[in-house]
Amino acid sequence: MFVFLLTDLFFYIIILTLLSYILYVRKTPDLLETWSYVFKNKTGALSVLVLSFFMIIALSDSIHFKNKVYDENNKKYTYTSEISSLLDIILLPIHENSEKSYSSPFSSKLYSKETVKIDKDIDKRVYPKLKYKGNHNLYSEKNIQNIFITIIISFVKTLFICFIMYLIIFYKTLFKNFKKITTYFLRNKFIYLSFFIILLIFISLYDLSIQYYVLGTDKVGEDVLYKSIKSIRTGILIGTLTTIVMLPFAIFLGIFAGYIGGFVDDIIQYIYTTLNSIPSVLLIASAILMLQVYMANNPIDFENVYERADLRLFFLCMILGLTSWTGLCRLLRGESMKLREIEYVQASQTFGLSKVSIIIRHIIPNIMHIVIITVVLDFSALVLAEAVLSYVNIGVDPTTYSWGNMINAARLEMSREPIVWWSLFAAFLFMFILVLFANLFSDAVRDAFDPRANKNYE
Amino acid sequence: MFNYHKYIIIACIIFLKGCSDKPLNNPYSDNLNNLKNVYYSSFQERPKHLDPARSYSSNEYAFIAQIYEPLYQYHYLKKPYELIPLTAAEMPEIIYLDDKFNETTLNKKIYYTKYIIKIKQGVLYQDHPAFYKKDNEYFYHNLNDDQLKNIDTLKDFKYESTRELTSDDYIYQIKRLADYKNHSPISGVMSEYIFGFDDFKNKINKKSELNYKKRIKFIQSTNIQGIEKINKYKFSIIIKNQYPQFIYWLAMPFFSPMPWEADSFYMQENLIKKNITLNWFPVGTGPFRLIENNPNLRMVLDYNKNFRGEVYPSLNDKIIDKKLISSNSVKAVPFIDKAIFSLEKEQIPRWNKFLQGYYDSSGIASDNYDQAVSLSNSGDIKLTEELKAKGIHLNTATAASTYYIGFNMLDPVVGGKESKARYLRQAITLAIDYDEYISIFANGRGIVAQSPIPPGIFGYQDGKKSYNKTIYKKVDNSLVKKNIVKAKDLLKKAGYVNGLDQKTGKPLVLYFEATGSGADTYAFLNWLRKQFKKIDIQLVTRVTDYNRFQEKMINGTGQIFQWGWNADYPDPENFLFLLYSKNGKVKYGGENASNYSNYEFDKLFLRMKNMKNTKKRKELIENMLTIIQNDSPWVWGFHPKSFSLSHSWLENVESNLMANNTLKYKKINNNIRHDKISKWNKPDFTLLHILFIIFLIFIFSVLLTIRKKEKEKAYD
Amino acid sequence: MIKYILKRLVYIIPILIGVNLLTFALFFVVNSPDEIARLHLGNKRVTQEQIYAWNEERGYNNPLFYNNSEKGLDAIQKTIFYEKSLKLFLFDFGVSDSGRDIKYDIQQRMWPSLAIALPSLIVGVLINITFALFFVFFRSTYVDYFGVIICVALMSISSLFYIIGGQYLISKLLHLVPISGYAHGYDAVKFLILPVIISVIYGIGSGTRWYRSLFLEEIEKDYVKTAKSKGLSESSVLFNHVFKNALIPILTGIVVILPLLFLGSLIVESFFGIPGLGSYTIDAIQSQDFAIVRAMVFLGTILYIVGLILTDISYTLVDPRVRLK
Amino acid sequence: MNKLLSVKDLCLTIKSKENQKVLKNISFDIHKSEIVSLIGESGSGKSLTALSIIRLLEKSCKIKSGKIIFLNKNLLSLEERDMRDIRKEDISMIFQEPMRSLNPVMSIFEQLRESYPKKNKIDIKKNIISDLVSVGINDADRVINLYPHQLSGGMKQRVMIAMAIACKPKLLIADEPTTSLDVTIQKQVLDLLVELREKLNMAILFITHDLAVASQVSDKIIVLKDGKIIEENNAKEFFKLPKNSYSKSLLESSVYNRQFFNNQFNSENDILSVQNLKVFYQEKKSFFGNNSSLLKAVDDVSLSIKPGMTHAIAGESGSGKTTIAKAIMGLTNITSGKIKICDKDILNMNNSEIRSFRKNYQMIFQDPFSSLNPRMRIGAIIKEGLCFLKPEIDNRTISSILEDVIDKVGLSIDSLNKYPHQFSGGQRQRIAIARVLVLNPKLLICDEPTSSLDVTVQKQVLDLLLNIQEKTKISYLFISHDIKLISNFSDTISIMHKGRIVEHGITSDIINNSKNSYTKKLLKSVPQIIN
Repeated sequence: MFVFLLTDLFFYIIILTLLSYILYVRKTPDLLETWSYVFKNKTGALSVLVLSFFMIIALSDSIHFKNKVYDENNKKYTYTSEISSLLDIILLPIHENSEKSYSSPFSSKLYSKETVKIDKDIDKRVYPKLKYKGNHNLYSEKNIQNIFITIIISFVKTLFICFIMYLIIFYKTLFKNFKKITTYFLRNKFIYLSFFIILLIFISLYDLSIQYYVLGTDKVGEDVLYKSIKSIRTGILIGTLTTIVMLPFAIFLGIFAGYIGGFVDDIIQYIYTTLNSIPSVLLIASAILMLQVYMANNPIDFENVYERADLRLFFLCMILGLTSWTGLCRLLRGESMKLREIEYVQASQTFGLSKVSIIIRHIIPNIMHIVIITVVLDFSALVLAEAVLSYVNIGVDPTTYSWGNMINAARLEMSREPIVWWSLFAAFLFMFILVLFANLFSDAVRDAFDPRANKNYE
Repeated sequence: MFNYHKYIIIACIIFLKGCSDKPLNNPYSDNLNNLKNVYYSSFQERPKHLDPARSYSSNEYAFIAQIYEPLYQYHYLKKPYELIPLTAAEMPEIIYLDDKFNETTLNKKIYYTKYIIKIKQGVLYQDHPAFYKKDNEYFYHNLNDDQLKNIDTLKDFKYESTRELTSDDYIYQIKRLADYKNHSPISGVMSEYIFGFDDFKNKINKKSELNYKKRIKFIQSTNIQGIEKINKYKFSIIIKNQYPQFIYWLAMPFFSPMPWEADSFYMQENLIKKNITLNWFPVGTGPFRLIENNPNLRMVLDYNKNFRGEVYPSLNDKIIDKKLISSNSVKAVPFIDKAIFSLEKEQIPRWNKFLQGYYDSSGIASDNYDQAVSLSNSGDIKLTEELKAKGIHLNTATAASTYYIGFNMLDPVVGGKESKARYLRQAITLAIDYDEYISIFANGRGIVAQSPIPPGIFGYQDGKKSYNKTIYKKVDNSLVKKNIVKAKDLLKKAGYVNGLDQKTGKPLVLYFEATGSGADTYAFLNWLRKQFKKIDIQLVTRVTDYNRFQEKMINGTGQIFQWGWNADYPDPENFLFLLYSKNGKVKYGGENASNYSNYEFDKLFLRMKNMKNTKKRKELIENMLTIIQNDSPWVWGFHPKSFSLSHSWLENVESNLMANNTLKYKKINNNIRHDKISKWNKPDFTLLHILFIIFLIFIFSVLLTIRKKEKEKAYD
Repeated sequence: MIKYILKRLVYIIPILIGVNLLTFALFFVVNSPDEIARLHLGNKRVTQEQIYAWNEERGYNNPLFYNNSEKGLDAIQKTIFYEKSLKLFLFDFGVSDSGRDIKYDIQQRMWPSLAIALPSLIVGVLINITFALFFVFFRSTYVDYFGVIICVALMSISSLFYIIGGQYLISKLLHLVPISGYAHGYDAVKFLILPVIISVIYGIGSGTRWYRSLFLEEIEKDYVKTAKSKGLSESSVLFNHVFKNALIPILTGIVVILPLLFLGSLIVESFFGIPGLGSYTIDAIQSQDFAIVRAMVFLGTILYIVGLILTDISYTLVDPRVRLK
Repeated sequence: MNKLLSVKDLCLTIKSKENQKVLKNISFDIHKSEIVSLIGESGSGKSLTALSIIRLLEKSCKIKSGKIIFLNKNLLSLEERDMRDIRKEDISMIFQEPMRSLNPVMSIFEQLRESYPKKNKIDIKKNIISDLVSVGINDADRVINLYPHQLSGGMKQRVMIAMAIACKPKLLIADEPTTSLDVTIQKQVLDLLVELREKLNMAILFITHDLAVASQVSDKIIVLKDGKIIEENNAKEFFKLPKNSYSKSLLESSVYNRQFFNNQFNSENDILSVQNLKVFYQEKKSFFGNNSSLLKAVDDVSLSIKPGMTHAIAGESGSGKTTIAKAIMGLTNITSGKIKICDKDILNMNNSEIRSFRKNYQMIFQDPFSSLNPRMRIGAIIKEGLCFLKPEIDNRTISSILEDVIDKVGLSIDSLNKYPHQFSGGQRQRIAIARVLVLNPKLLICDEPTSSLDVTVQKQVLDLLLNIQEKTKISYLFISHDIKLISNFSDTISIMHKGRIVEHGITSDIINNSKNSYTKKLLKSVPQIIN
């Protein structure tokens, strides 16, 4: 039975808008041209690829079901309030059972010694073996071999998958003009190669983490890799949902202020100056507190932990959105002021078009590039912000998987000796990859859309 | 090019000169060598109040217990804990009175108890401007602006003076407890006990309009019926009927002396503006005085030169006619001249600084534990090799406190007297594996609780012959927890089969109230959900901030919650009253957060309360425990063990969890400290060198390209 | 000029009022005074009368906006809004919920914050400019290309990693500086080194990129060609012409945040245990000390606006084209 | 006469345009103190040639082959530092846009000073002042302390020249030095250049698209067309009879001659009549509304147009021409005055009336690049007005209308669903015309419709306008700074200066014998081709 969490719905909306935008772009040549800049730029293309992989994961993690249990005496299945996502089901072999406590990456033993009774009254302190995974001694030949073999196998798998895809794409022209296809491949070998590599990484990670804890386990013995993968959704949601919240404010207020001007302009300026001048952390903090009161006062609305966490995440996005629309608003105001004077707008004024229709027909299409640039830029900033907020305890719900929470926990682990570095590392790695490629992407986009950006890399 | 070379080479030389071997990471402004006889430690959150009438938390006691001296103190070395006189000359003389205030005996009905307390003579307060008199006028008691001109903290007052401690000061303090303006947390409790405390409270509360001077006069002039000044060094307290534990209260900082001068000094408006208040600058008779109070950075205690001196106790001390005689009287405390406590909010720095030797002692956060100590099966604890090598000592003690998961007995599902709910509770009690909890979250720093009463307290169930029958069973005389199967059929009895309610067929969902602070919250809640999953119960955790949580407790809207209790004094009464129905949180706003009420239990409680620690009392307690263990309104959690590590140069470290005023016993061996610190903290410059080389490469690359550009031609 | 500044100062007032109302709403809608009282009286043995006393002491027992029990001006003045919000306009921050005088605390804690923020700003800007010039010098070569990518990489790391990593490496492994702590006077230096370094490194990525783009923008301009046609050398064109122009946005960019430096940085301060306004704010948030948070919000707002005004003024100073009316 | 500079088979490619050659075997000579004009339309590679002489090309431009011999040195094979000395002493350059080519944040003194050899401050100052005076800046000692933005366009260009001649160069490269200036200023600058040439006997490489200007100054003419030299000839002969066909067409199109006149003034009543129109601007009120000086953009202007006539408004930039147009179109608020179109006062119409009436008068804008929305298809752009002002028409007729209008302006049908950026400037202007033609208005206001176009294109556009007028008796209000053009294009004319009309009447009268002094000055300064 499907469950739709609030954020899920919004995330679907985002995906849909994304797709429709792509279709729109495909229809309009000039946009297509500008976007083609993004893909011409190697880093741009790569980042699009990686981000879409992340997106897919996030999406598969946003499709939720209720779990079933069998009820003997009523002889039928009933649904528990436990919720799991498509991703959980895919990754079931990785996370279904968890160890007692810490264990380091690829290790076969727990990280801390325990006392075991050898017999009646002799006991010894040893590193106990892991229950479920990594049942090899890491440093033995056998194990290295095993890892190697696993990777080889997944390499083959990847090849196979790619071949299938290839068949699907080119089944028409498969044998006719083989030459053409090969040349086509050679022309964009970079992108296809990187696609292959990414796929390989994913698959081999999956295969490995069935046998090992690739990134170790955390305090309660949960697979850190799984945690970090689950966190992707949170990160991406915060990055995207927030913009969804902020865009309407920014766009409409910005345009009205800029295009209509006068008194409206003064008011809107007043509003965003006021909002701007409050330190955002304080604003967010107090808003989160308010949220907690709300939840405390009517607990019935939040049947299970997921919905609670989800709602909190949602509100966090709302709040971030409400505090972050001012910057874009200011930009758009300036731009639409410029557009107001530009000649094609005046031309359509001479046709006596109403303000609204001018805004829709002329202004909005011509400020969209700014919107896109800002949205892409903000994305990475927001992902980073989440971590910091969680540090101040005003971030996402402590029960949500998020890199912020992982880092927060890792603060203690860092002071252990020998230190537990892997959760921090995992959080770092995933966050870094996502944000890095988001940034690279935003660069590419800016170069493509911003006339003033310098396109002359090497 | 050569001129560049010259500069670079010079730079290199200067740079390399800069490297040396003396420690650079000393976190104090003072130089290492003159850390003579100074004790270094840290505090995690800044104390809110240093007013003895008000402060009621261990992190505040850490300071004021060194400064203020109540009448009695706990013997530093003796276990079980035992009270000895501090400023009192001897243990109090106790007289039982009947309703006519005539002396009577124990076997008759007792209405009142009278404590006659005699204090030492010649005890002096620390030097303080409040005491300074100029031609019989208190010089600083009505400050004008030019007196205050360049006064920023207490040190800036030029003149100081002292005076002798008298019984008035104690009486005055007890009155302060009654004054609501001081927000004393125990004024409520005291009005139950001290005779006439309540009337005084009402009197003083009516006088809210008086300005502070008049107020002080008023307080001095009006008396509490039950309290009588006999002479300068002697006074008596009358408490309603009988309350043997009262003596413990007298050992708490609430009952330290407070000179009225201090009050009238600190009450001055223009001082309050400068944050100079009694709440921040204590005035005491103790071995130390607070000379720097910057709760944002550090607190500095300095030796109080007016301190009368005290001898270091030893185990073969005996109390001869109620006076403590120490075996050898040379060891005059305090040994250290100065103690510096630095604010340290974050885990990581605190632990690392301790390892680097910049803190003399440290509690262990559970996460440093693997590094610190290793647990052998027999439960006794040893230091790991590397710490032994550093010469670090470990001392452990079980705190007189307990952590538990409580069920709200008013809740329709888990609460109530009927058996259905009771079975459910028992099942949960079985399911939650506190051994695992301790090993994961407290890393073994604790022992699983059988009952509310922790070890070291009279009536503790050591698990040898008396133990919790509902949870444990004896298998060849070692305790074994009953297994999950048992729990499941308890659930069946309660009417739930694998997590589904038999009547409705709905899954059973329980709610846990958590306070979402700290990095561990997530891990803990996750663990807890697993525990409930074992018996197919779904647990919904509601995370809120602390005062939401409080609110829920008070309205009784919570269902399951985790809480803890630190003993005020080492007596079973102080734990069992947590389940006494008259302390119900919802009804009476007391401390019985699970709102448990059981007639039998209450009856026994009232009888047990006023008894001495006799065989009889033991039995009563046993019965009470069996009742609650059967009803199990709590999941009996664990009693935390407190570990503290201390460096080899710190001497006389004993763990005594009741005594707060232990700073005076500590002793520092400075030479060892100095050597070790400089050994442990040799700076390492390799990184800097590497960076420097990279920097050079940059420079050269630029220079080269400049030359290249100069030679450029136009052709492609 | 003066006239303009005065006008701007007048312009502050409506904004401050707005901010004031907003924060007031936020804070007194969220928690009722009783809860605050309970929080601050500690968690053992809190009775209702104590709560009442506490509220009375801090004037939280008054009604929010209008006091029916009083008459005349008191009806307005004996309200939480008047006591807690309007008084801010007179810089009367009042007493914190834990009973300390806020104004005094702010005065005390301002300077440590500044002691980190200012050096990190200055050093940061210098370093960024150097790197930016370096990349511009190698513009449209691979040095530049990879330089930019490295910048992006640096930008993509959360500040928390920098701090934790920095502490671990520099203080724990290399023993070069104290892990945390603070001292007044010159002793502060050794405590400030690490935080400053970290905040500088954190800034490098974005800063360098920004400055680089500024420089490149200027280099495209025509006057550069003119200067070259005069036969000036690359470097003198870069420094005498491009630099002068690029400096305008850089300077004004600095000026705008200059006042905000007093507020300090939340994370760094609380990690390094520096008693600045940053950690003050964090503590206030975590202990829900609304009095302090209100005060900080107000302060932040004022400083922000002052920053804006300073920016305008600085424009007139560095850019001959701009004249204020 | 001996050679100063000779360019030999210069070939140059641009990376961005997949390495196609943009200069193909350019070779020409410049002799001492000779003025050579490099003529060509935009994109013909004039500037590139110039820049490659002084070696200030963009990084993306690569010189493939060829030599540039200057005083028997090959500039192209010099090292950068030596080339710098050449720039310091022998070759200097002035650019098209004086506003942008001066450093905004440095005072005139600081900027000039750099182009002098290092001496002590005082006598540098002396030199500078003297040089400034010599380029016709009389209050030099005041000017040197000013910043560029405080100078007028002409002044700036003078400063640029002073900067260029500071080192007494042997060769001065002037890249469109007068294009952005008003005619009167242009004249002065040209004269100045010629004069300087005499004084310093330096050679000048003069780059322009305006034949007339070239004919004023140059000894030799070189015509460039997409990177090739198609004619090199001395000035006199060139203007007499150009050898090459392209240069011929250039010549013709630059002297625009109207095919026919229909000067019969029909006594119908005016299609447009403007009576004492006043448009004053207040500077933007700030939040608190401070009073500020008001700027009289249009001050008491009256004019009238008969049907089928073309009335022109001529004047220098900032004389308020465009403001009138905007006032009529209702794009700006009018302070006072009457505007009647077909005897209907459009100022006191209510919205709905004006909406239905708008189709009668329309406007073409100056810049075809900003007057079409880049995000809309041509079809949509043209349709916009139609759908809005004539909602009654159904789609089929609309599409047919579109097709014949697009054909009328001489574009192919398929261009209807292309996007603006796929067209050249001329084509865009045609589209702009089409956009208004579909409404077949009675009055069309053309605001500098051709000033941003190359001469040949300009010609085509004007022709188009004319034969439209022929077919549909439409009347134009034609606004331009180019009096030469107007004189041949309009029936009646009004000369504007500082927001007022200084003179108006029948074009031929005004051109041939004007009374007004300003008009005279204006006419005099218009460069004519001497032949």
